[in-house]
This record gives sequence, C-alpha cells and structure tokens, in this order.
Amino acid sequence: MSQELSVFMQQLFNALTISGVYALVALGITVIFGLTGIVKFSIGELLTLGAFLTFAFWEGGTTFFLAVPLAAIAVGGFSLLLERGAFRFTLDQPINGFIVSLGLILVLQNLIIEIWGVGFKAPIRPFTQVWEVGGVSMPVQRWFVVWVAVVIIGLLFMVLRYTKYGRAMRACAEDRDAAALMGIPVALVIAGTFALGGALAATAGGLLASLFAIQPFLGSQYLLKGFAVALVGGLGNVEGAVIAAVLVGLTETMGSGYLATEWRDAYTFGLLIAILLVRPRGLFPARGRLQETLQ
Amino acid sequence: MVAVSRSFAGTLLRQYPPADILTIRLPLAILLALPLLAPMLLPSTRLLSLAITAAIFLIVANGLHIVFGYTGQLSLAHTTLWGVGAYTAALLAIHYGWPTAALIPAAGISAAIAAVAIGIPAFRTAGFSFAIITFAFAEILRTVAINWRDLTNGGAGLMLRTPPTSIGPIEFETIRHLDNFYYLTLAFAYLSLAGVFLIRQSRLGRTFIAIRENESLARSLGINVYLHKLIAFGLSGFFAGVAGVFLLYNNQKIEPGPLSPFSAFFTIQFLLMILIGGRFSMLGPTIGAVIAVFAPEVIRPLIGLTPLGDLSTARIQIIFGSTLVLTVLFAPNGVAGQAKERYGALAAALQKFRERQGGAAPPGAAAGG
Amino acid sequence: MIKRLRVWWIVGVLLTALLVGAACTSDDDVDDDGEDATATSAPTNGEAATATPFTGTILTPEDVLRKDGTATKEVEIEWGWMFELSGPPQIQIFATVTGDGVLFAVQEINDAGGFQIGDTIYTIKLLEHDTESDPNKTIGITRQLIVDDEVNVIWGPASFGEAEATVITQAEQVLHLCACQDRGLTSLSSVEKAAGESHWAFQTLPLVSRFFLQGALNVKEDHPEYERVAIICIDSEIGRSICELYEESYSAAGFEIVGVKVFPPGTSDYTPLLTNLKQQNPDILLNFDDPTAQLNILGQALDMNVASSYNTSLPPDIVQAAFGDRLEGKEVTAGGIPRQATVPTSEAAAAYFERYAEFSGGELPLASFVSLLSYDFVYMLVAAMQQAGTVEDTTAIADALETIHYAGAAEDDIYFNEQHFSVIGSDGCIVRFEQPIECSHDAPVRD
Amino acid sequence: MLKIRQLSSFYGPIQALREVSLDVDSGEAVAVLGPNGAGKSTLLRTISGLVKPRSGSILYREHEIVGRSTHAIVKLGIVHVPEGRRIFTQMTVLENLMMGAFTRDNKKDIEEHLEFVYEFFPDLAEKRRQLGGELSGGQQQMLAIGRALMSEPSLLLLDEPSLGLSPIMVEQLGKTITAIRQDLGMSIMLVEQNAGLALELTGHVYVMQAGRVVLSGATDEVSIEEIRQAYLGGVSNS
Repeated sequence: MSQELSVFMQQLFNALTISGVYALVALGITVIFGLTGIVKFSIGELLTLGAFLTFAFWEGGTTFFLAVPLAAIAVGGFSLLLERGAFRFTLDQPINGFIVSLGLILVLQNLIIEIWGVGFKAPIRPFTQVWEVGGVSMPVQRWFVVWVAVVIIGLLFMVLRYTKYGRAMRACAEDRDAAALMGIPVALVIAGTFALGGALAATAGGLLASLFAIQPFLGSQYLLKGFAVALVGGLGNVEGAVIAAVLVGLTETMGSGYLATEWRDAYTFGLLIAILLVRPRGLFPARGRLQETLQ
Repeated sequence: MVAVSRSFAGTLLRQYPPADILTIRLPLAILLALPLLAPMLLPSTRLLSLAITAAIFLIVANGLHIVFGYTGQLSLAHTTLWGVGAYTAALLAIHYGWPTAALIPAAGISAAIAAVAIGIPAFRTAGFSFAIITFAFAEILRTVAINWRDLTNGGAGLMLRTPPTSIGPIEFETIRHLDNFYYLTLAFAYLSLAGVFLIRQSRLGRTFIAIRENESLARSLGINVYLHKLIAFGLSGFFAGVAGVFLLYNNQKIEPGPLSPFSAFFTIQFLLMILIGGRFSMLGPTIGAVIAVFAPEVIRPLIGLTPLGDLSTARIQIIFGSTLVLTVLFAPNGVAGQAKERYGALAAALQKFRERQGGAAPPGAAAGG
Repeated sequence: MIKRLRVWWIVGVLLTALLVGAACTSDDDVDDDGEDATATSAPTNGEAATATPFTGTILTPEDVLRKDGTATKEVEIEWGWMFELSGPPQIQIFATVTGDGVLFAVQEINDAGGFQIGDTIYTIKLLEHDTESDPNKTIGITRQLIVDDEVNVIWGPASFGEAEATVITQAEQVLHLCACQDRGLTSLSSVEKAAGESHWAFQTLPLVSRFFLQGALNVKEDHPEYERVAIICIDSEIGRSICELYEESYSAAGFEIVGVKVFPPGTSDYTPLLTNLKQQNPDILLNFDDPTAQLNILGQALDMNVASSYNTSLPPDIVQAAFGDRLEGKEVTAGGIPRQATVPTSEAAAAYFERYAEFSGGELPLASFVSLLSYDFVYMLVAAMQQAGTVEDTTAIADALETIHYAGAAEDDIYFNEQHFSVIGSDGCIVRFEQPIECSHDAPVRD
Repeated sequence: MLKIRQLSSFYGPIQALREVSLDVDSGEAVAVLGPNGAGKSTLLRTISGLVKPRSGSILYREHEIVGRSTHAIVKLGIVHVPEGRRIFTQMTVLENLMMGAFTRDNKKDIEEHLEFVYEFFPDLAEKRRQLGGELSGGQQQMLAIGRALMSEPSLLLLDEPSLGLSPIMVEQLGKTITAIRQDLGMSIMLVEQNAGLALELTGHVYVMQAGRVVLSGATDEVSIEEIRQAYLGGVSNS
C-alpha cells in the first residue's frame, strides 16, 4: 500500500470508531424526540453517568463486558424515573421538556462531581493489542467499540421493525393519539423509550470509558455532536441518524486529518448549516404528526 | 384598534387605567424607579459593580426577549451577538479612537447586521433546526474569534488601549466615576425596557406575537413571516450589540474564552434568566437578570444561617438546577407570570370589594404586558 | 459545556500533588527517598545551573522580621485578598492553597510582632473576599478594595477575572501579586501594550514554559540520536504559546520541528492528528495540556506508535499506572512541574509543610505545595517595603521588589525577572517499562 | 350499552361539551350531527379517553369509564376511528392491521381476524405489503375501519368517515357500515357532516350545537327540516 493510501485507510478507521459513538448518542436523542418532540439535552449527562458507572463497576471488580450493560441498565432505569418524575408533565409543551433537560444538565453534572469529584479516570482497556495491517494501526479495543455499536444499532433496527413493542413505538412516533386508539399504552411506551434513550447514551459512555480518559464534563461535547447528527439525519429518523453519524464522523476526521485542525468544529458545523439549509428537516426527515407540528 | 402610541406614558396609561393606580401603576413605578437610588442604597462598590452587571445583562436579556419571548424563536447565538458588539466597539476604539457616542450605535448596528446575516439562512428553518443552526453559527464565530488572530488577537482578546472616559461633559471612567458609569448603563437598561415595551405595543410587536402563537395563521393573514422574524432577530442583535459596549467598558477587555459572551455558559444562562423571569411577560427578562445577578448574594448568606451551612458550589448548582426544573413544571410562566396571576387575583378581589361597596367598578382590571 | 477550565495545566500540577501526597502518607519508604533526594539534589542543582548565580545579598525571613528596638509607633495596614473560594472545584482547590500561603505568612509575620520600617512597627490585616470564580464579582471586589478600602496591595485571584482585575490595579498603581497562570499571556502583556507598562503587577507562579529549554537540553544530552520533534497543543492562548515556546526551546537545543498541530478544546479523539504527525516520522512527540487530554494523546500515540519518546507533564506514576506494558520499548519523559511538587527538596520546604499542616488543623490540604508559591512572596513584599522605606509608595515598592533576592521555602534564591515573573526550578522525570522512575531536580532557568 | 350523562369537556380553554347526555343501545347505530365546532369530535375523544372530561359520567356496560386511560377503554371494546383516518402512513397495510390487534395476544386469533378483515376488504389483502401512505383516500378509510375491526370491538366510534371520499366511495362506505352493524352485530356511533348518509345508516340521531345536544330522536321521527333548523340556530333550546 502506498503511504497516502495507508494514511487514508487509517483516517477511515479513525472515523469509523467515532461515528459509532456518535450514532449511539444520536439514536438516544432521536428516539426520544421522535416520540415526544422533546430534545433531551441532558442525555449528554446520562452518557457521562454511564461512563462513570461503568468505571465504578469495573473498579469494584466487575469485568468491563458486564460493567457496560450494568451501567446501561442503571442509567436506563434512572432515565425512566426522570420521565415519570418530570418529562411526562411536559408532553404537551415539548419546549418545556427541553428546558427541563437544561436544568437537569446542571443537576446531573454537579451530582457526578459530588460523587466522583472533578478529576479524570484513566481509560479501561480490556484489549491492549494493536493490529497492524498495511501500515494501518488498529487497536483491537476500537474494533470492539465499532462492533458493539454495529450490533446495538442492528438490534435496535430489528426490535423496531419486527417486535410488537417496536411497532408500537413507531406507531406512537407517527401518531400518538391514533396509537392510543389501537390500545397501545402510550405513556408506558414513552417511558420505555426514555429508558431506551438513556441506556443507549450510557452504552456510548461505557464504550468511551474504554477508549478515552473520562471526566465529568465529557457529556457536553458528545451531546452537541450527537444532536448535530440527529438533526442532519432528520430528528426522529433512526436510519438517518446512523448515516448522518458516519457523515459527521468522516467530516470531522478528514477535516482534522487533511486540513487545519483548529477549524475542525467549523467544518462540522459548516456542514450542518449547509445540509439544514438545503434540507431544513434533515437528510431523511421523519414523518409524523408531531414532526409536522414542531418543525 | 388602538393606534400606536406616541408617548411611553400614554401607552402606560392605556395599559394601566387610572383606576388601578394604587394596585398596579404606583407599585410598578416605585419598583422601576428603585434602581435610580442604587448608588445611595447599596452599601459597597462591589454591589454597585454587580448592579452594573445586572443592567448590562438586562439589556442583553431584553434583546433576547424580542426574538425568543415575542417571536418564539429559540436563538442560541444571542450572546455571541453580544460579543460581536463588544469586539466591534473594541476594534473601533483601539484602532480608530472612536468616541463612546459613536461606538454605541456602531456596535448595535454591527451586531444587528451579524444577526440578519445569520438570520437570512437560519430562518429558512424553524424550531430546533433554527436553534441548532444559530448555535452552529455561534460556534463558528467563536472559532473565528480564537483563530483570526490578526484581527482579534486570538484567545488573549482585545484590551482597551485608552478607556473612553466621557460622553460630552459626563465623566464615566469606571473606577473613579463608577456612579456615572452606573447611571449611563442604567439609562440604556431603561431604554431597552422602553424599547421592548414600545415594540410590544406597536403593530410590529403584535405581528411578532401572532407569529409566535400561530405561524401558519399569521402567514395566511398575509404577514411576511420570514421578514418579520428577520426584523425581530435584527432588533435583538441591536440590543445585544449595545450591551457589548458596556461589557467592554466594564471589563475593559473582550475575549472568546470560557466565561465570555462566546461561551455556551452564557447562552444557557440567558435562556434561564428569561424563563425564570417569565418568557411571556415584558418584565420577565428584567426580573430574571436581577435574580440571576443578586440571588446568589442573598441565598448564600441565608443558606449559611441554616443547618445546611456552607454548601459546596456543586450542591448550590444542584439546588439551582432543581429549582429551574420545578419552575418549569409548576410555574411555566416564570416569576412575572406568577406575580401577574397573583396580582390579577388581588385586583379582581379588590374590584369585587368595590362592587360590593356599590361603586361603579371600572372594567379591565387585569395587568397586561 | 458550562465549566471549561481556562488553565488546563493546573489540574496536572494538582494531581501530581494529590498523588505525591497519597504516596507520602501511605508509604514510609518514600519519606526516606525524599530525604535522599534532598541530599543528592544539591550538587545536581549546582551543576545544572547554567547562568552565573546571584552574588548580592539574598534576604532571609530573619532579615525581614528583624527589629532594632527603636520603633515608637504601631500601625495596622490593610491588604486586599481575593480568591476563588467557590466555583469550579479545580480552581477552588488551587486558589484556596494559594490564598492559604498568603494567610499563613501574614499570620506568621503578625505573630512575630509585625515588621519594622523606620520608627514604626506594622502589622497586616487582610480584607478577605471570595470571588466565586466570577469575573464580574472579581471586578466588583477589586473596585471596592481600591475605592472603598483604599488598599495598596491586592493578592489574588488565581485564574478567573485576573486579567480584568489587573487592568484596574495597574491603572490605579496598586501592587497586585497573583498566581495568575496566564497573566503573562493575557493581561500582563496586554496591559503592557495598552498602558505602556504594568509596573505594579507581579506573577508569583512560575511560568511552566520557562522549564522547556532546560528540558530540551537534557533530552539532547541523553539522546543525541533524536532529531525530529512533533508538537501537539490545545487551541487556546496558553496552548498556542506553549507550542511556540516548545518550538523555540527545541530548535535552540538543536532539534528539527517536523510538525505542529493545534486541536480545539474538548477533543478526545486525537487519532486524525496523530496519523498526520506520524507521517513526518518524529523521534519525539511533545504535548503539554490538561491531564485528560495528555492521557488520551499519550495513549493513542502509543497505540499508533507515533514516535520513540514522548514528553508530557503527567505525573510519572500516573503514566506508569495507566500504560503499563504498553510502555515497552518507549520512553516517556515528564517535566515542567515546580520543584516542590514531588517531594520537599529543602529543609525549609519540609519545615513549611509541617507548619502548614499544623496551621490547617493537622492535615495538609490537597496540592499544598502551591501555597509555597505565594507564601514566600509575602515576605518578599515586606522586604521590598522595608527597602523602599514605605508601605504606601507603590512605585518605590515595586522598584525594590524588582531587585530583591530572597531565600525562601520554595527555593533558596527567589526573585522576579524583568517581566515580573517569579523564577523557580522544576522536576524532570523519565518513565520506562519495568524500570524505576528517575527524577532529577532542575535548577531555575536564569535570565 | 353506553350511557353518557351530563358530560362536560374542555378543549384547551374552550368548553366543547356542555352537559351532554346520550345513549347507545346494544346493536344500535346512532348518528351525531352538527356543524363544525359543535363538539362532536370532542364527544368521541372524551368517550375514548383522549380527552379527560371536566364532569359527568360515561357508563359502558355498567362500567364507569371516565378516568380510564385510552388503552384500557380499547380493551373494554370501544374503538374509535378518528377523523382523517389517522392510519400509520410509514407502516405497511399489514403492519397497520397488526397495530389494530395490539390488545390481542393469541396469534391464531389474530390470524383469523386478519383473514376476516381481508375478506371484508379485498382491496387491503391485495395491498398488504404497501405503505399505508400510498393508498387512496377510500382505501385508507377502509384500512382505518379494518384496523379498528382487528380488535373485535363491541362499540365502534366513527368520526367523519365520508370526509373527502368520492360519491362512489361514500356509497361503498355506507354498505360497509351497514354490514358491520348487521353482520357483526356491533354498535356504531357515527359522527357525520353528511346528514343524508347518517340518517340512512342509523336508527337514532342526536344533533349538537355549541357543545349541547339540541335535538334527539329516532331517525324516522325526525325530519330533515328540524335538523336543519337545529344546525342553523339551536337557539330555541339554549
């Protein structure tokens, strides 16, 4: 392989890992938005919480492979409680839900600081090997993260398409009232979706804890990127979020790989503006009554 | 249709009929006049400095109120426009020695132009797409402020070479003539308040509200929604730009750092101010700005007296965040909204009392705004 | 999103202290090592000093506190004291110990009966304020101290609002001593540019970048075969300045700079940049940022095998713990930490920490070495007042402060250089796979 | 079967139902007529639990259903086909029908119902793999009704089913509704603007005006003229 090609392949691999994480966060945002019209900004903090819980479980002796699902379940449950305690009162006014999530950012971020302090935690590395193929360095840990993301996304698609709960979710997303008239317990589905969104974000956080050092302000960066991804893909559209995640991951990686690095965020947000100007509701707009009234 | 009023007082009179002078006009007037006495009432320069900060915040918040409160558009670029105003003023003052009297309109206009420039593409979208596009522009502007080093001096920011010291005969150098600087800032705070009031009373303001309430209805009535959103955004930018001059004078520098107008911190902070104050009330942003600046001054010592003792900042933030969540859940119209409800109830009770006394009750006792 | 720290490296310094603190309290052997280090550091110190040492009088605490019994008056003077006692916890810890150093020194001076100038004995009262890490509040406090309280001296803050405060103090010719980390990069230089001078501002925290040249020379000496250097820095004023100083220092030491990359704050994935830098085949990768970024950069660079040697400001034991066998065949150098940050290198420092522990109720606070970086300067300021013969004429005091050399707890010869930065030595350490961490104490870089 | 007494509901700040009382007997078809904004849709939405009433009672087979959630009411056997069809446009015809069977768990049972609905609406069988959004208006209406039949309700609430349909489709709809009542023995509550169609299909008629029932009677006893009068004024009763 020529050097240029191997560098390019290396950058592609770099982009792949980060896209997987963005996709998980964006899916968390997008499923909740699709159902409720609430943009849950505090999902960034749920990601941080997932990362720290994973670390705490791991530190307590649990293996990393069990720590991540445990953290995801815990955060999913916590997210469910938040829905029951706060978000369900804002379903008529999604903007209020958005504001509640802003307030929760403060609460959760400082809660994490109270519990774990402001310091960082070094990454957990279950796999330390690095594969070298044609000049491309591929840490096994990164492959692991990519595959976990792919499997989770695949599972999510299967659940949405082929299970009763998945169909109910899609029905609620498209038309909440009509879904209720089918006998679907809409409130339960919404609560379940909050749990799912939280669990997805926490999984992303757990995976991040194996790649990078984590600190209590971790969530905000991923939230903003995840939100950008969800918007580019079309808020509420699950397939769109995955494609957009790859697009944003590539832009960011290639932008900082081949152009001036310090302008990286400008590339990403420039792309976002350009796409939203051409397609104001994202590349693959979700179609439902909620989306029509909100956007 | 009530014609657009030519005088502030006239509008005020129409808004609050004379019969309600005791229940609404007088307390409101006292409340609004109170800041004039601040230099006499506040015991220290430190608190007067905070009052200046509150006045600056108030101008910024009133600007955001036009686009967020009136038109209902969630702009996440507003504080960046504040920074644009400050940078414009700093550049003009440092490189061309412009006097204050010229800096204020120049900063306002440049921020308004920036707002319109962002608005032209951004208003092709709505809702969260609009919010995130404005946020994207804000991030890009921040990146520019950090990296266009020839113009902005990078992360170090711009510092005033010779702080402007007077408008005409009035000295307002910020340490020896802090009272004057306070009154100058306060004057513009009042102007901004009058500004949002007059806009609200005007046909333009009613159009904004119509757009907020029902955009498609407004469109079907022949209103050019896009143009009016642009106007609202431009106006809000003007307010922010003017406030930028005062920020620059107060801090004597402007930089794109983590606690500057370019930070997401302030973006959220100002949204919270408006929400806590009341996003459907004219006085909401004012109340919110005053609360945001002075509440910690009151709360910290108070908590210190309780068994809770000295709370860590993290815990205070947890309390603050929870309060916000509870406010949204239980009082979505903020402090002003709550006050108005209570006041409305009080006024109604008074009216009933008068009716029972046999007096001819005047109609329309509810406070508007 | 909300609290992004302005000065990343403080955290690194803090963590060093944290870990060293933990090591010292948990392991008795380390204490012995510490004494050894003290014993062996003296010659190293002498050899490494590149410039001629100061030959004039170096003042001591005894000189400052000496009284000749001729005093007839007693006067209490007031100084301003404002630090970030609340706000982002990282800054808070750092600011608290910095402020403590001042409190401790003032208390000592007062307990010793004050200091004498002519026929007057002066004692000091500190007007204490919490800035809450809010620049607006810092501005307000500064104005109050100058206008209402009419102080001539202000200590603090540590980071937030220091530039804003400096503008005011310099316009009002008030002596302003702070540990403001980026003062040299923002306010001091800007004030200098703006007002022609900033004569009354002094920086008590040594500029980390001053250690770079010594570091570069050390590396060249140990590894003459290394030639190509790549640098990676955060896109902030500090980061860019560190990049520039790295470039200058390593070029001066005879290295070739093959790549410089600047990344936006909040980055966690550095692989795109590292891929790019790896193409240049660097021997050494330099990075100096907040610990999270350094850990990520170092980890990813080790994965990708970017260079043979890596330089970081991460505490050596963190490096060893975090990377373990991934260090095989690699060498990580750590440096840029003030000398007292690892173990006390002088008796005075050891004694200081003992007294400080007593002062703060038995236990040393986190990062307590930072308090040394303000403690000594209180004595220096008093010495300057004595030399100028006044507690009021700030210009005369500042003139005197520029010339004084002082044997303090942090260093046996502390002074302010031309730019009013304090000059203090540093530690440099090397981490290799399955080998003990080697540290040497570098002398201060003389101007 | 369904006894509504003194029902009052609000639509936002506006009172949409003012003490409405109404009965539907088992196996009966009832029409609710009235101009736009008379509160007909709110009435159906209140019955199906989408709108919580301010006061009043709804007894269904002696159960009080006020305060129950929509999905519980569906389980009791009341299914509401909302105005404008509201089929799931992003789902296939089959998936739409499966949504209708959400309350059922027995797979065999569901299969049987599916076969039955396909027999009833052969068009749907043909297009079972197509997205709901790709169907014509008439087919969508059939899908909406077929979807409702999947849960085998005992009371079917139909809101403006003829809206936007061609005269031929309206005629077919009429046949379908008659068949549902006669062949399947379901009770039907039909809200319509098309008074002619409604009167043709039902045995009892209620006319609403401004949230109140202003006229009620057996279809064959009420004259078109009376209904028109009630539509326009309704003043006499207010």
